[in-house]
Amino acid sequence: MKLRVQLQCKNLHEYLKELSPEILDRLYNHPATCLAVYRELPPLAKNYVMRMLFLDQPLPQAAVALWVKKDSEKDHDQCVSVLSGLRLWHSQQLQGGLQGNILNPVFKDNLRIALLGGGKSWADQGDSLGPDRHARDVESLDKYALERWEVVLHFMVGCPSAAVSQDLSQLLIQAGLMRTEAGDAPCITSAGFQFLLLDTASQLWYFTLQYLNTAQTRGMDLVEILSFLFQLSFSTLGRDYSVEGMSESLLTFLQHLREFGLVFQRKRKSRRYYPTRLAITLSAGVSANSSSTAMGATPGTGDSGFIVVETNYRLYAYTNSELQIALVALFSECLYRFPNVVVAQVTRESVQQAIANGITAQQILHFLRTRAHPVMLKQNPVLPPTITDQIRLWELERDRLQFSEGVLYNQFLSQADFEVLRDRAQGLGCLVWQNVAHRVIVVSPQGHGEVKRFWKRQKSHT
Amino acid sequence: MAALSEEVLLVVKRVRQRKQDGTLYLMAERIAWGPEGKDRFTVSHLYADIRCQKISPDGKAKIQLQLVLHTGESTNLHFSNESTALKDRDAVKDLLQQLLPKFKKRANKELEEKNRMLQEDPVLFQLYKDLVVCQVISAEEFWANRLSINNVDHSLSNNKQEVGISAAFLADIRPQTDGCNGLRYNLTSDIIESIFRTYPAVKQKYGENVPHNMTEKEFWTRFFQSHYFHRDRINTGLQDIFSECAKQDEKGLKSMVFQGVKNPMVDLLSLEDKSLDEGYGSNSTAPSTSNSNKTVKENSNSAIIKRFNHHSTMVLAAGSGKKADAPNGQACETSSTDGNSRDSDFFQPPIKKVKIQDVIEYEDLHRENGKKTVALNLKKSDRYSHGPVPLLPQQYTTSQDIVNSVNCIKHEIASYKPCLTQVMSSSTASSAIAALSPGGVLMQALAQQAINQMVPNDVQEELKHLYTAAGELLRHFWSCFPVNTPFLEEKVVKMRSNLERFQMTKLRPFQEKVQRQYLSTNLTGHLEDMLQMAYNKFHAWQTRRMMRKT
Amino acid sequence: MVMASEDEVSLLVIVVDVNPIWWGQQANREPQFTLSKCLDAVMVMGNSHLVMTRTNKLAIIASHCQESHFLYPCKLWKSGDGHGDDNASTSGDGKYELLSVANDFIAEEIKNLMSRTEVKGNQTDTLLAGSLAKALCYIHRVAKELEAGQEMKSRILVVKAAEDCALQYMNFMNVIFAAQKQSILIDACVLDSDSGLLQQACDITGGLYLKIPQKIALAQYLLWVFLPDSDQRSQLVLPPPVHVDYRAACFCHRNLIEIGYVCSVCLSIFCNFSPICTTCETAFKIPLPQVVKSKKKKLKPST
Amino acid sequence: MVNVLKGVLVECDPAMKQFLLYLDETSALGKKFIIQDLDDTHVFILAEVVHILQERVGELMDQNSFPITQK
Repeated sequence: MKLRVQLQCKNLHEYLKELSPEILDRLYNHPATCLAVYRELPPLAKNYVMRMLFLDQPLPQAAVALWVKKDSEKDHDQCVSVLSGLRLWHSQQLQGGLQGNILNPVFKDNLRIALLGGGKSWADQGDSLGPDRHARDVESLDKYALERWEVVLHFMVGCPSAAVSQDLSQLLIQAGLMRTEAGDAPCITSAGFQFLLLDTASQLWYFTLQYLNTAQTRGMDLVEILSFLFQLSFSTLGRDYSVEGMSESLLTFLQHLREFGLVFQRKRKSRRYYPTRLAITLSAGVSANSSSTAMGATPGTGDSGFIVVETNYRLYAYTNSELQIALVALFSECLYRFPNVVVAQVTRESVQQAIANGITAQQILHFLRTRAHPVMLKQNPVLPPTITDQIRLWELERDRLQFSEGVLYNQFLSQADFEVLRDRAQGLGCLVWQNVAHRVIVVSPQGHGEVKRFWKRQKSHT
Repeated sequence: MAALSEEVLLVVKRVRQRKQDGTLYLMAERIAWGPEGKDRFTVSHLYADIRCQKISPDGKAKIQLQLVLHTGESTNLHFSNESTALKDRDAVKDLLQQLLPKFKKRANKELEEKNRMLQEDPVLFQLYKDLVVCQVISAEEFWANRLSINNVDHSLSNNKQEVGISAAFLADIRPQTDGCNGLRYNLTSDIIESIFRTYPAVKQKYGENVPHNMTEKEFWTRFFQSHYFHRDRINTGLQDIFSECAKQDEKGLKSMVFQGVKNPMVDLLSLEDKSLDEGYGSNSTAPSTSNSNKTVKENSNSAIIKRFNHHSTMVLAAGSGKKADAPNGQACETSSTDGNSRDSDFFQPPIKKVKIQDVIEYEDLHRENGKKTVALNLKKSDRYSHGPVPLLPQQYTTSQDIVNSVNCIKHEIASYKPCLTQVMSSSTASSAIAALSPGGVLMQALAQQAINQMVPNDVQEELKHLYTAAGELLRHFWSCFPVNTPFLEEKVVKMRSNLERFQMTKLRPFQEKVQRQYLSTNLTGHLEDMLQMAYNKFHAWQTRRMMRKT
Repeated sequence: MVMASEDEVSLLVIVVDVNPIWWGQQANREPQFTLSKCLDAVMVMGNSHLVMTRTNKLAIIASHCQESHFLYPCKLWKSGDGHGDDNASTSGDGKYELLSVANDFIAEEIKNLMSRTEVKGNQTDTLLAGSLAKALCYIHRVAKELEAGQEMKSRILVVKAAEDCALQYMNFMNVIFAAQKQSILIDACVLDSDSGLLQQACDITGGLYLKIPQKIALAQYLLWVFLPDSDQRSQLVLPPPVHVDYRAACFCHRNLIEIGYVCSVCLSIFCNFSPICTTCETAFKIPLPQVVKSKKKKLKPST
Repeated sequence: MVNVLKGVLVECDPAMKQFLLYLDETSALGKKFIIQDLDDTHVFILAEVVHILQERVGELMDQNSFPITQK
């Protein structure tokens, strides 16, 4: 019986590791991807790559091992594992027989291109189709992106006003953020609630991951999509790019992006698109997973944090975005509402309610932290400890009982029988609990069948 | 018996030590105890070794006496002879009381001095362990030229001011009732000392009487019984030897009062408060008459007050540390108590002036009369603004090649287009990496630098100790030169052997240890050089001496 | 719209010595490593720093012998962290646009700067102290522009070509101590002759000082030694610190000396004794022989 | 002979367990639900009561919690 699904958001590295080698190699054919991958490496590894960037022949592994001081060998090993895990470098036999490391040539070349140029352009530049008559400035793009994304979120919380395409709602359902009973309008799941509480970048990244997982089923080329995505994330805000030479699947992908507000396109058929800040900061979400302490607004984003929490459990949200208010309302009781601010109270009931919806205290706190008002950011810790502790305590309250489904075996005739069965269950890894004194064991339902069969056999033998 | 030769001052039988009956002997030099029947001492302490003695409180069933030694350990003596235990104990105690101080003075100063020095400076202590404890040199040698320092300390300790007397010292003598209505006073040497210092008169009496007229004990009994001691009683028994002391005090006090306070800054009499007068124990009328017209009660009061005042003046006087025999000494002491001494009366004015000055003037209020300062005139101040940059002969550039080079650079940059891809070739990169990798050109310095990391700390510590030790020995050695006395000759020879022993017992093992662990680097080279130099010197000296001999 | 951003901003200010006279002569000395080569290398360094994380910031100052001039970010440039306006023709060579735009600007600026130069014989020294001061000011400004909850690590990298200039000593030292107070690292990569001043600067501020053996591989040295920031350096094995020469130069012959005579009045330093201080003309009472005697005394026990 | 029972293993602190026992005796959930009392931190109960049980525990918590916030 699953009481709570914990929404976890892989970072790029974890995601890539699961891809097959050949896909990886193909991925590295695009400078943008290389850049993105490079950025997600641990700092030490970044330096390694940079050190070897201009080298065509392998370096002896022994020498590489001597790059770090004695006391930080651990980090070194980690870097090595990461680099090899992502196939960023290969080990190669040197003349003289000792092992050497060399950067993955494809990766190296493309990273060099991204860094130094000398390759072909990522995509056809917009200048082929001259200046845009209705060019968009950064502000309008931000505004657009913001409202697009909010529409999606609104749709999730089920605002009647918000309508999204069939594709998108499907996607949301596949992502497990919403569920739908027999045809009627889809409604949000607890995963969905947790999703809402993430910061935008993480939301985007999570969403993208889901999208990618389902990409193949749509008959899209993963590599193509990924590289396009990264290309977007490294493109310049406020510049227009042309859709020349995009494959069909890519175009449909573009439409989806357009719907989330990652790109702006005046008309479905127009030849140019503008990447928005969402797209640019996508790579930020890549590394920021909900456990990270990263906080504060990305430089330049229109509005920064808006929430002030006081030690008396009062919560002031300086926003008039319906969505944000709805989110705040997920775990607090609204007291007053003013044109530009909402005053709410974090109470035991409200938090319990939220937790009942499958939201964890951790997520609530993360929400508050990432949306904290600049004034709050000045103090350290950002949130008053009383609040954080209390919210956690309220969560713990619910965990007084741990339930685990199982099947109970008791009234063994002999210690021997007991032990035989116990060991068997342990072997199968389905032993939930045992008490030798009372000769009682509990096995998980999955294991039950097997254990039972085993027991039958035992009996028949004796 | 082992110690018959030395005179025995006191013998006490039936003294238990460690649950064993035995006999206690107090001799001239030491206290010793031998078990019953055996004719040798199992316990024997030089008085010099005894720090102090402790006695069991009177109430206790066991009557014991504990001897605490400087070394910290202690010996318990249990007086088990029921009838006379207490008496025995006290006898021993009293005797020790007299003996110990004598020895203390002599022996322990030095010992404690040494201990103190060792405790105070750990390096010295380490040295002591290295050299003396390991018998490289004997303690005497070690202390030989330490003692000089030590003496200096003595001289210092001598001329530092002596401690005053607690005003309550008489009160501190706690008389204990011994059953029947008698009192026993425990006089320690310093109580006596302070009595003398405060009451020179008493000292005088002591001098007159004690050896021949009466025993010390008697004297003090008399003293404490005397009305002089119990001043509040007004019986002037003429048999009291102290009566004239009292008279003297009277005189002293009176003179003091009449003299008044000579401090120009203080005019006590100007104070309204009359109690001052009588506080000084003398009314406008002379004290002699005062008895007649005062009731006994008042009289006794005034007497006791008088006594207090007198006592305190005496204490003060003693504090001001004037050594002088009673009568006039007293006088001048008394006068000295009020700030300016009698003899100073002769040149009163200057003193007065000084006093007035240092009262009315505060140097922090002084307006310092501006001394005219010499203006600093710097000839070439630009010199300061030059950095630590030597004027190296820069290749001289004519304005012509300046112009040329500028033009050429202008031209170059004018057609500048960044082409980062060509920034460098793989080969150059790898050569740079070679330079930067361990063993490369740029990583050379690492080796020399690492030596203090290479050598583990304990080894470093040990090396440090070796150096201090060697340094000490060598100091001894070299201090023998020029060798012009037989003593020095012998010492230098000794020292040389010491050095060799040191090299054998300390240096060698260390070297082996160092070799056993990895270290190729020669840590002890310098030490050996120093030793070698000493040997050479010694050898040279010896040969020269041989020649002189032949 | 709130987004998670990396924890801290890291600002690298590169000060390039573009002394035209030195580079002019250099061009004759070894034509394969000219100023443009050097600039390329610096750009590579800059780019590598920029791509490391989104929050890395870069500034490049050209230290000329007439002025010290910002190559990047510069006037035409709107906001420091780089959303260029379209007129910058981004080269279609696959370089990350941010970088290519930046590089173009740098090239532009250096051209302008050089076209402006006309050197008179009297001012041939690089205005290094000035450039460093400018760098500190810029760092300060950026630090003030940060949002709440963000903090910044910053360091300065000097790429040094021409010799030290003795006249800048005072200003230089002031700059160094200012940097130390702000806990800003000063790194130095020296192309030609060792620089005592920079050695001290690096030693005091905890930066790295490196005199590279082969100029042509400058880029590699930069990437290897100076790209890692302070806490990555703590992990890596890097060239050991050079022995810094803190000796003072005597006022009389400007020799570097360990032991010398100091005028008790004006504190000027001399390598040999003179009865009258040549700076402040103070006459010293101590007769010379006595000095010698005292020396002898000292010698005695130490034999 | 071994007998086999389907159900849910509950792990909790002793205090909580006492509460469960209490609920069981008073059959507050309409029926007895504890299949077997295993030890003082484990109870084996009927699967179907789990949700009700959680509610009850919630209620208990509500009862002995006091409002720390004032409106």
